[in-house]
Amino acid sequence: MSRLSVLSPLGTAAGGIKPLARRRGSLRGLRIGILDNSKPNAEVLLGRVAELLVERAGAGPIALWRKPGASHPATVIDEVVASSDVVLTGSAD
Amino acid sequence: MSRLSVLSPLGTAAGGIKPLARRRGSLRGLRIGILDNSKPNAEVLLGRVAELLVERAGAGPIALWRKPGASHPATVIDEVVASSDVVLTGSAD
Amino acid sequence: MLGTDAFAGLAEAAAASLGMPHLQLAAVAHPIGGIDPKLVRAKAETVVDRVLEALTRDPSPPLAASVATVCAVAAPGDLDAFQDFAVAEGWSDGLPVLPPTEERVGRILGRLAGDRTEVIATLVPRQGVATLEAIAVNAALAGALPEHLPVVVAAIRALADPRFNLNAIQTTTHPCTPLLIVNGPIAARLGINAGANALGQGHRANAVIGRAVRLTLQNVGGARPGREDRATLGHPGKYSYCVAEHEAASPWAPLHVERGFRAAESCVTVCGAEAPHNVNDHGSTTAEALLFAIAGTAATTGSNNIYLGGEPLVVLGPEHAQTFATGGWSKADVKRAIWERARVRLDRFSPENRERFAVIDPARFGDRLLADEVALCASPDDLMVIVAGGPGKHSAIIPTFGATRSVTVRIEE
Amino acid sequence: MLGTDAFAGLAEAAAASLGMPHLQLAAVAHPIGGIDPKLVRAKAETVVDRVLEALTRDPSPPLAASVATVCAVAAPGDLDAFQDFAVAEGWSDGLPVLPPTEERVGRILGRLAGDRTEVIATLVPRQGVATLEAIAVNAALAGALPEHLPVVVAAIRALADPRFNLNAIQTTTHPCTPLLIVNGPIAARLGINAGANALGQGHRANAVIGRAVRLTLQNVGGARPGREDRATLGHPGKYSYCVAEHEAASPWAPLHVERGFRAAESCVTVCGAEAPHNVNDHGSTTAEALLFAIAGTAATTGSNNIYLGGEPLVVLGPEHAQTFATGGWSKADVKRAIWERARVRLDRFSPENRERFAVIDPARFGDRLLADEVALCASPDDLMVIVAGGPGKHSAIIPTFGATRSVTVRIEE
Repeated sequence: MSRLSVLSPLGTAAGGIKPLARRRGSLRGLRIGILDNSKPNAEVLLGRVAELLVERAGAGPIALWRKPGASHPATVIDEVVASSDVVLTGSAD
Repeated sequence: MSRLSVLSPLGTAAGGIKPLARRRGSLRGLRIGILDNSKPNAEVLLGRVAELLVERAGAGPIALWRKPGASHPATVIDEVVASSDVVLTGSAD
Repeated sequence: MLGTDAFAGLAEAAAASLGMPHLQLAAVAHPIGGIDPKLVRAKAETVVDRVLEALTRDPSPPLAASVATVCAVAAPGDLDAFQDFAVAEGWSDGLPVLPPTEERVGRILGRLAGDRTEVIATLVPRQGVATLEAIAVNAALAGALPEHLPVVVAAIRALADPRFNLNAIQTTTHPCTPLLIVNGPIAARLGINAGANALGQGHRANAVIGRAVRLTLQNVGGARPGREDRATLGHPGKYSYCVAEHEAASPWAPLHVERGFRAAESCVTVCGAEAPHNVNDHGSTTAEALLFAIAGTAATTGSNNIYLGGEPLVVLGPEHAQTFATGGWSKADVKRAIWERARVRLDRFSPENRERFAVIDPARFGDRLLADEVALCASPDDLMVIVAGGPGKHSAIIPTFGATRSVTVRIEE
Repeated sequence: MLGTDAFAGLAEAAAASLGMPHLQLAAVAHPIGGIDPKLVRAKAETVVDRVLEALTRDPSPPLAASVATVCAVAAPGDLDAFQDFAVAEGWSDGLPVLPPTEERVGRILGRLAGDRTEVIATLVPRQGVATLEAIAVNAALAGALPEHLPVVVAAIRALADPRFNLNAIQTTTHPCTPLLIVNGPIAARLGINAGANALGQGHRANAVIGRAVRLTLQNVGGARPGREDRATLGHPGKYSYCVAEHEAASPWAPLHVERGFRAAESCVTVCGAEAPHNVNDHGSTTAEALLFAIAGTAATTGSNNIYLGGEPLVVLGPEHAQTFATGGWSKADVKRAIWERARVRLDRFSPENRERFAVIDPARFGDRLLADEVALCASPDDLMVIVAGGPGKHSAIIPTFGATRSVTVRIEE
């Protein structure tokens, strides 16, 4: 079959790889931040997971922030980062 | 430029030409039927035209039928035809 | 025949399709409706002489009607030039079409090639003869594959059923077009999307089947946009509008089984449909609660259903459907509850519209108090309910043209 | 990062686009919303070990991200085989595409060919780099002509404005897509339909411009239906959604002039829009009367606007617009009157939704009586009003995604 040379419509994707924070071996005594994306029940899931991390791994205390709406970027990221050792957040529904 | 033979997507249209009723030279004394398509103000326009035909050409009497709704076929065609010499009707808005 | 200048083309096409291209039209300046009756009476003065002449003088006999057949036409071989040609001929919807060569049309017809002259339907307003071959030519333009043809043919058969009222759908100012709902095993076999983005783009079967039907209606049926197709605004489903019911995600019997077909039969249902109106409900967790958003989206004063009845369609997303099922509701329960809740108080209609529909439909609009409510259609059984879509908390209300009934036919393979 | 299995692909794409493909996702079974909170708490148990591991063990370093460039690819030369190829590669929307050969793309770029690497925008969620060339490749696929490219490029520029909130529009479960509204002299010059069937098919400029934007969003932006594009149902405007304002038929200043551009400038406005909801009103003959049907179509409990605000769009058919103008109403009068009338009583929302939005938007939903009403958006100025369409007594309400603002930019030629 004849071949045709065409240009890909995908273009280029920007950006490289960013390093993640080094993990510590244990969560004991680490401050847990929750960033609620404001979807229904997101706080319930994230909150319960945080409670379980306190119960099972000795983490804590827990602090909660909420995005102004699921469809808006969070405006409190710097504050969350400064006040937490680990952060739980959610994506989509 | 190279030519390509393709098939027309239009297909065939059914039906031939039907004869229309012979016109008489004058409307004097002829029964005018109005078939209102039930669009807003259709009856106003058709009725006024019929009145003017009575005034100016001595036509009359006038009788009125109405379609059950603009989007439905008329069910009274036979009755209209039997009771009228000429018929005024409307199409669309 | 009287009309307005804006609609003269449609009136002439209608007369021609009835074999009377020589029937004379007396046209007044558009519009007749929506203006003071005094102005309408004045317009009568402008046209009475023309009416008098048309009624007293025989028109010239028309030329023999030019009859188009499925004939071969010479077109440009270059693909870009072919697009220009298809647009100029009025064959296209504006998007790229693929050349309907004899070879491609033959491939789409496949084992039906021997029956290519079989008449499937005669399509109004043009009285166009939709043979298998004429349908296949439009399918070829649309980008359809051989396996899509049976669905397209079944849809054309359904559209010609008198209950569908195709002439009105083809020529109305209302924004409607046939929505195809596919049920049965053929949907999965052809990859007709019933899941995420089911009413959107991204799946070839949905895209090309819906478009093949639309191009057949435009080309064979003669509903050319802005000419015989009088849509004031239209809607983008007129490019293509085809969905499969998500039978696996539905708690209930699918649409075709409701209508007496076996689950293992494949069927297509056509509805003269508006675009979807979204129902966003992320908050409600019970059947009772979910009714608020669905009923409050369906009960409007702008859709044709509330005025003319017909069969509004409710497309429940699988998660909303599950909320009803978890509450133990049958599909009939859902229909009745929506019908009881989706109502509009009479004082929400303009006085002119109340007066007009009190004459047209006295049972629903006549002799009633302003605080009385009108339901969105005549009975709960007139509501159609299907399940489609992917994850998420959205459903859709799809109003219909009103003066039309949906038609379900079996897909012959 | 926590999520549900149904949305895992989107979460992973979002992390990758932020340069963190190695960020770990802990997924529970879909859904989280719309179910009893007790069930949600139980789901937390299923995922806590995974969270613990993700937070205490360093992930493997990722491979270098594979970077796609506008590179040449070998594709089948046969037109039908090319369609199969485009579908398999995920380049298509399901309808026929035209091969984006170097020669066709070069022709579309025209005198911009020298600037082909110019970056017009970076498109989320993929962080795809929309160079002039990448946009032109998608325009070539869509069937666009060289003269359409400036409109497509301007629309892409507008979509990348932060006020538009493209990431949400690209990935939401809501059925929305950019509607392009073209103003100024370019509309007539390119034949962009503003008249009969303006939101439907039949005009190449509307069809291919809207589609070129959609394919750019899908291919460069990485919003693949059912993957990153999470629309539950979507709507058919996702094939193509482009209209010109009918400036000649409007009694008022056109949209771009309202926004500070000169009438002689050509502009495109993008809105994150639902499909049109029809407003049928054949009966009303005064501005006051016409409000009933328009307000009663706009005020629903299912659209995002009533919950989240934003800018609902009213598309007035020319005859309805004339009814307002005959009554002496300005466009601002129309906006205020619709805003005052298009309201929903609080008792029409489910208790869960009332409770939810009393927290999210206390000013509109909190601490109020059940008989109080909520307006369809925050202020009359947020309503958008344009005139489009042909003869007929129809208008349309087009709700938007809510958490988005329309953006108007000048078309550079």
